[in-house]
Amino acid sequence: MKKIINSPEHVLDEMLDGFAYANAHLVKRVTGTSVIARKYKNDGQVALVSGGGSGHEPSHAGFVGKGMLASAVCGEVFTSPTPDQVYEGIKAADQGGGVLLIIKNYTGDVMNFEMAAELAEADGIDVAHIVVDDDIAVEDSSFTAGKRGVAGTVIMHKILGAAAESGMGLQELKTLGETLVASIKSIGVSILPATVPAVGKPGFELADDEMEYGVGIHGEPGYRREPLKSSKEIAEELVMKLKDAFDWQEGDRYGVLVNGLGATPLMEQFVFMNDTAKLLDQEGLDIAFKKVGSLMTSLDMAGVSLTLVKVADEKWLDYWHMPVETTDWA
Amino acid sequence: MKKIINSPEHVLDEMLDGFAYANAHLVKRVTGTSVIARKYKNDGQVALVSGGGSGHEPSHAGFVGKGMLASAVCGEVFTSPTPDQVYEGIKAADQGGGVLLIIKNYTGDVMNFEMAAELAEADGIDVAHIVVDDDIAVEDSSFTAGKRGVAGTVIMHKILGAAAESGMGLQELKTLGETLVASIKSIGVSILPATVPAVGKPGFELADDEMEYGVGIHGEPGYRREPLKSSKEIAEELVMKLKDAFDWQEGDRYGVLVNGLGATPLMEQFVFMNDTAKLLDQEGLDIAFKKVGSLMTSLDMAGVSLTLVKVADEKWLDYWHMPVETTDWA
Amino acid sequence: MFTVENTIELFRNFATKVQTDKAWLSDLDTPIGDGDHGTNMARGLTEVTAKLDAGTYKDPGDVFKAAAMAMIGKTGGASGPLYGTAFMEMSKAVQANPDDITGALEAGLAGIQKRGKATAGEKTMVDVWVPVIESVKAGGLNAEHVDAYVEKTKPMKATKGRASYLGERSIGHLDPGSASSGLFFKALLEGGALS
Amino acid sequence: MFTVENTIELFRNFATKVQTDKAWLSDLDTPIGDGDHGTNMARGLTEVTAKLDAGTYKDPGDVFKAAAMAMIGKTGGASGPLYGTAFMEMSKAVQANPDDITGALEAGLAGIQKRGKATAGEKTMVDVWVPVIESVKAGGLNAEHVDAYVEKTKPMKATKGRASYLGERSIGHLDPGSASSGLFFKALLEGGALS
Ligand SMILES: Nc1ncnc2c1ncn2[C@@H]1O[C@H](COP(=O)(O)OP(=O)(O)O)[C@@H](O)[C@H]1O
Ligand SMILES: Nc1ncnc2c1ncn2[C@@H]1O[C@H](COP(=O)(O)OP(=O)(O)O)[C@@H](O)[C@H]1O
Ligand SMILES: [Mg+2]
Ligand SMILES: [Mg+2]
Ligand SMILES: [Mg+2]
Ligand SMILES: [Mg+2]
Repeated sequence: MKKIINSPEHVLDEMLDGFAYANAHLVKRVTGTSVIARKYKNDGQVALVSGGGSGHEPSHAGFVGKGMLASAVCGEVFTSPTPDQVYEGIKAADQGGGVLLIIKNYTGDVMNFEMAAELAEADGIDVAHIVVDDDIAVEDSSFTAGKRGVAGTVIMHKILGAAAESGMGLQELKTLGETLVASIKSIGVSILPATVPAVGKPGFELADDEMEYGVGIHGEPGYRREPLKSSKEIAEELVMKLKDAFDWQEGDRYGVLVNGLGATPLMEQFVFMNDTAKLLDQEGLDIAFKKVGSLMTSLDMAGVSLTLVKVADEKWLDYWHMPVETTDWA
Repeated sequence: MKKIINSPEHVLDEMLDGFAYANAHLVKRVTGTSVIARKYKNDGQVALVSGGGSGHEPSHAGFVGKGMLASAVCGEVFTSPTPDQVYEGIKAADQGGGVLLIIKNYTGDVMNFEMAAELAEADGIDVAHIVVDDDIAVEDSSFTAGKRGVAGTVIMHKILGAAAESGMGLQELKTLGETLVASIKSIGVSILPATVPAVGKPGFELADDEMEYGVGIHGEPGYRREPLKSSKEIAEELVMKLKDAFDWQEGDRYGVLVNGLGATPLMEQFVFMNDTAKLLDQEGLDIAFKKVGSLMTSLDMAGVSLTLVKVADEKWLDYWHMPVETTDWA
Repeated sequence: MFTVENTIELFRNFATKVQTDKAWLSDLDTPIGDGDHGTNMARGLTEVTAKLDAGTYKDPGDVFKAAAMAMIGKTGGASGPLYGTAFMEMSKAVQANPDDITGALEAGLAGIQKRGKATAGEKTMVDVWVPVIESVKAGGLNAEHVDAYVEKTKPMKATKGRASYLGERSIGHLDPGSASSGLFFKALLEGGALS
Repeated sequence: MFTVENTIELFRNFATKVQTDKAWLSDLDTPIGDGDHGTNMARGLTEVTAKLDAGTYKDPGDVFKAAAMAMIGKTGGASGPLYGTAFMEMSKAVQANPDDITGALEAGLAGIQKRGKATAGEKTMVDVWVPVIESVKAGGLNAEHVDAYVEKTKPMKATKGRASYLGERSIGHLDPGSASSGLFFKALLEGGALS
């Protein structure tokens, strides 16, 4: 394992200290916790809290700040944070307007966040939650824990963050969040696996010429292995999967996010964006907003994911474009 | 070589198209060139132009926009752009107030940018230039081509960009730029080499447990190889090199940039920031601004670089904090 | 019956076993999960041990409660809330009646199922808790049984938890949470509570 | 003397050689540079060939000028401006006097030195141009000379260009730009200009 760290046990703590130090103008680490909270307050408004296992940086702490999250709760690497930590995150975030939890759909995350919500409600804080399950690599059936939450979560942070900043109430935000979740679908491809520091070896193996479609952001196995394909061919596979899932019509309006999984340079992400753009154009879709970057990563995994949002409401575009003050949303 | 591309020959072209597509709200690709120019104009003010070989994304195109660069000229991977391209970049950038070129100190870059400056001056455009040579890994002597330009270049973009946006004139900007260059020093460490698409294999080799201090952003060899060290030990080495170079006193005021070299996750960059922060604190330095991120990368190289800026003028801090509208400066 | 001593012993023994088999538990979690089950459980049980070292306990229910809080507070992942809820429910049951081991175990299982909504056959720790309770009821749980129940998760297809993402490909692997539950029940067997 | 035909032939031959040895040139550039010299030169000379295919030329100076513009416009890196400037200066010299090969080569070298500020012994292409010109003056350049001059850059320590960053460690490697200049002079030898 080649990593610039001191010891696997201290990675989380040291990362959080380093993050809080570097971004002290915007955020603080809540003492004794693994919570990053913004310094900005918008009194009386709903506060958004997200988080989950670490290793997905800049998610979620990089999106803490005015116009996005009020706090991020950072678990151990690839491991959901515990209820007491989430509870601390909720308390740090609360501005008196209630708190909306944005949870990625993993058994552990859902259980830990829900337990925290119970604690916070017992404290008199209004808490609602949304479970993001945008990864269409896994079937959503009674035979699975449901679809996983991946890069689409960042879009939730941006749009809901802007809506909350603009004064939308908790129930309305939850409803908007549910509509959004239903409108966001993602799918990824991995060409190199990630290594969890505490494990010390890659989470799965891929031959030198192999890639795998549908791998999850914790290295969960995908749906097909193949010899490494060109960017164009990968874009075709992913766009066609999304087409099946959305069943779109010519002229439909979408937003698009190309997300790097950690070790994939921006150069490749832009090449992939270019191939994807051509396909979306061929499909006759109207692309209302676009974003490229390593936003929901998986440590040092190489690969990309593609997220599309079916834009159901003009207002979403305003929320998308509203300026923010965070450390990682440009 | 495992990359999400189509063919090495088309990487530059496709990357630029993908970049321009994704960021069409801020920038455009000048037709038929490898120039990314901002849409925003600040009439009569100085325009900044930078660039160089590609493979350092988000440098430099990601910093094109209001408050930073007016255009970026993107050469082939790790290869300086040609004079005609730089000339196109100058023309696209010019707002009538003259153009300042920010050149990283490589023989090829300096020659190509200077030839372009001559072409532009023949056209009646006022052109000045600054050569950035912040990499202290190489001695600056009559026996070298001089120190290399690395991550400190991004600090130049930010501070000079804000100064230009605020209306500073060309000569004054050049003077400020020269003072800045003399105040910025960087040094890096690589733990995994980069692979240039057209070459297809890593630019150098490192054993599974090896790292190398002082490697350049094109894989230029560094000054020492060692078994992989901890983040703390690496921070000690780099901070001590910088201490020697700056010869600082307790209480001196600095800005700090921890830069990821491409494949290194933010998690490791923050751990490294944390170790560096402790050392800078022990040295009694007053750290006025901080930044962490993969800003000046070297394709899929893993490693980090550390840049310090001795703050000579309070005004620099205002320039540092001035908001920008670019695709990659958050 | 549960006593303060045998309950403390139960958790210390469980902690030792998890520490010893930490790498094995994470390895089991690698092909069908995310490779952290050993790390998670070890982190949780280190905290349990620390709590036991620091506190004094007057009844076995308090020991279960301390273990529950430690597991909830430090484990993370899916296993933290599941074991935490199990021990919390067991704490209540033991407080009510320290003699009724079966009742306590049933309360623990109910907690797991309330939290995780899994039923038997979904390739989760439930698939060890259910037959273990049956054997205890029948008066004859032994280590071979425990191993056999853990082993029985191998041919199952996961339909809950992270392993469910693999569908058919989850078949042929032991369930990590079942394996750690197996360690818990062996610790229980080795203590005096069941005899 | 330079004629339109032998100058076109010179550049076509140079282009073929670079194409053939592209990987070798990049390999030379890997230990002491950034591994792109072959790619750079090939890109530049592909453009030179395209220009020659497309245009018609009435004097050899125009051929040199077209080659110069193509090299400057497409090569990039350090070698682009250096070869570009060399060919541009040669174009002027040849325009003035197509018979004076030595004068043209000296003009080319002067261009390289104006642009790159290197003198002999700094492990750059200058170390091939200088002795080649001496041999031409002495009336006896041949392929073995060219190879020998390229070879002589091996023990040199680089003090210009990217290789200078290696200091002592640049010793023991051929200079890539000298190698490509070697190909140029071999193409010159194989054409008729020198005879
Ligand atoms: N819904 C559930 N009900 C019961 N047990 C479950 C459920 N989901 C997961 N588990 C158990 O949790 C174990 C995984 O725990 P762990 O690896 O620590 O958490 P995570 O999956 O969050 O990484 C599985 O092996 C399984 O036994
Ligand atoms: N200052 C200089 N003067 C003359 N030749 C130089 C100088 N700097 C570099 N060169 C030549 O250029 C060659 C490298 O060219 P190339 O690899 O294409 O450019 P880059 O170094 O920009 O990647 C070197 O091998 C050397 O012969
Ligand atoms: Mg986990
Ligand atoms: Mg180069
Ligand atoms: Mg797990
Ligand atoms: Mg080179």
